[in-house]
Amino acid sequence: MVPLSWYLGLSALLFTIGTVGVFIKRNAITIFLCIELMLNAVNLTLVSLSGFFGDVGGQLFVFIVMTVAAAEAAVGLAIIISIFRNRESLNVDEIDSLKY
Amino acid sequence: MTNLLLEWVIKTIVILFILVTAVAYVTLMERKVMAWIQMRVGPNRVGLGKFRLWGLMQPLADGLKMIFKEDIIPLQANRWLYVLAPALSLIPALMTFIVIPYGSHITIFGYTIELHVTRMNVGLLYVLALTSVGVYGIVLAGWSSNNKYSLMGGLRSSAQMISYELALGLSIVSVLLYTGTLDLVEIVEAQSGFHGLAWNIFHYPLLILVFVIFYIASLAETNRTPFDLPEADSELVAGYHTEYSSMKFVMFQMAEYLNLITASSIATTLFFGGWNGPFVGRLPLLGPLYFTVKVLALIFLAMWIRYTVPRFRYDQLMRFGWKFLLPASIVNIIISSTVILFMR
Amino acid sequence: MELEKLLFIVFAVIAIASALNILLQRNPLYSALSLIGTLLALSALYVTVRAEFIAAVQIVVYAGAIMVLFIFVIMLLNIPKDQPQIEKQKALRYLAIPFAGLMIAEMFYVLRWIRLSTLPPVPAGNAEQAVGTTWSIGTRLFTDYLLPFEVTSVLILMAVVGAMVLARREGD
Amino acid sequence: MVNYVPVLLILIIALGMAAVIIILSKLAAKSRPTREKLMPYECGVEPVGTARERQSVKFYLVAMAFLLFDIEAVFLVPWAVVFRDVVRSEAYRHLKYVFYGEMMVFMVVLFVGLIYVWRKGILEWNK
Repeated sequence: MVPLSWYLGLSALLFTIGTVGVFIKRNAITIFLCIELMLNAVNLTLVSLSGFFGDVGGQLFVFIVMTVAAAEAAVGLAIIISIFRNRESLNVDEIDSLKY
Repeated sequence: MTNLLLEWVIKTIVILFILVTAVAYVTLMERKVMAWIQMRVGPNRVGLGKFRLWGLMQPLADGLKMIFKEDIIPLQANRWLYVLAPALSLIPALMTFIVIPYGSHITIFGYTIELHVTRMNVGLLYVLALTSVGVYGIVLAGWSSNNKYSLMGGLRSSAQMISYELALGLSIVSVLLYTGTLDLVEIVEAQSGFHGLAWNIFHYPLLILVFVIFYIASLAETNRTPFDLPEADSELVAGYHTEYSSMKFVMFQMAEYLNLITASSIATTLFFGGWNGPFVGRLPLLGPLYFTVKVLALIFLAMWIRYTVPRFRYDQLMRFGWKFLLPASIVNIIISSTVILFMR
Repeated sequence: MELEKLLFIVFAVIAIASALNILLQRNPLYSALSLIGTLLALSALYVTVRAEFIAAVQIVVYAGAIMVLFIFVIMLLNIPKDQPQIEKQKALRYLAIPFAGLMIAEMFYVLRWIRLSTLPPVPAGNAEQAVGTTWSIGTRLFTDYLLPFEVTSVLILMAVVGAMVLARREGD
Repeated sequence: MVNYVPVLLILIIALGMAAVIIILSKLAAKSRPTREKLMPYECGVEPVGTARERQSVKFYLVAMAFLLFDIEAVFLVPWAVVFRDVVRSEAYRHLKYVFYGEMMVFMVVLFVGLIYVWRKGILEWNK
């Protein structure tokens, strides 16, 4: 059998890749994709723990997380569309009107 | 374990072989049915040497012709995605069939063979998942060709597919209320009562409406007339596969016909008892026969509709899907669950 | 039983490779497609811990709906490629590598303490009601987790209204 | 989870099939590219402008509405699967109206969403 620690390690690696992506990418949509990747990494932790402990609660949690991710994607992409319309750019370095 | 693996490999390869052959002959059937409806003869020349065989060799000739066609990749196209897209629409179409049961089980030399490749606790969701992944092939084909018609066709087609996927999914939910399982093998086995005629559609009359919704939605999913907007040849040349030629074009066509066959098989499984029929308990070999006949009947129905009904306009299509089919399938769920709650 | 480990490694490698590809690609469309690769690999991994239902939902919802939305936006807006970023503090890059190595080493050190290595046995006789099947999800979700479930519907409703307001222009 | 191995099998075989088909057409057919053949097809005339133009945001709105109802469908599936068992079993008997009612509430809330989308004219394409 594959030990639990392998799943957790993979999940940590994916989460790290997602985090690095959020930092090094300049395109709002790619950053968004990296956030989805981080969510998925956490989902992997929840699902594998739920499987190994024999409790379905973690999987229900993942189910809810997916719904939230869907809602987040809908609103986030709408924001991206409206930003792109106004500024013709998705470079997060240029979208800094709120910066003091 | 090794035995089981061998059984799976053999079953998978046999299934794929049957599917590819079936696709070839469904195209012939389509041309024959079209000719018949339009009072023509249809393809009847291609045979073996002197024997004409009613045009039965036509698909083979078509296939050979397509192989030797020039394979064009437009200069401005996105090469990788352009090559990937037809594979992305063909592969999910091929993969659905492993959960569909086409018979109970037969015994050869003391070795019992179940007549389905595998069974899953989430069988129907697996089918839905593959259907939803099938959109990518079309979107990417449209985008990567770098052609206006392709892009328009791809976008329209994917919007249409996702719209009707909803009606499809929700109509399946109404069936689930009665079957109580997602496992297709169990769904079929539950319908084997009354001399193999306890089909869901006879057993639960409300499912007739559900079947109509399901069938319309699956016609739209498979992009067939009256829902062939993506390829509306009078407006969009050929839609998302305008730029495709040779075997890549064939892959899209294969995917389309495979989806038709899959949709018909799912409809058979959910509503018409799958492989069930009279005497199937005594002669298990009748199972695959009944299954094939039912699937062919549904495919024939789709062809009949294709050559009878004109194409929708795009706004009509979206209105029909969202404002009629979707609310209708939700209402169906509500009625079905209420019936189950109070009547049992 | 080594077959299971081999499968895990194959899917893990696919997941990590496509996750890295998200970062390496400049074109957001390719990044999105790589994310789909990760999602599919993760779904296969869910199956290996017997979360069949979640694995299917992962494909239906994530790969089949959320990512379609992403790809639609990328195609509709025709988003330009990422520009290479301007390096502000170059020295930090060389500092980052040892730190990252340290963190990874620490993580693997911690993971060594987790001893759980087998899935609990499937209860004999009712495999259909084991953890991870549709039945187990259905019975728990609509009883113990009723509140999150109902709140979800309100959340989705709000998301629809919000997205509609943001994405539509007046008179559109 | 042995039942899922055939998925992997058929995936590999289907991938192989797709690869063989693509390679076969590369090998069998002659390739004589000309400038006209490699141009985007626009009914025989020189292509005008580029295909990479911005498209209507309506497609996004439809995809978003789809996302909403896809989630609804996915929540309905486990509910529908256990519904009959819950209604019939003795253990869950006291729960059966709750079980029915909660999904009705869920569907009503999402139906409000559909009505909103409908009223806002997202589903109209002929304007």
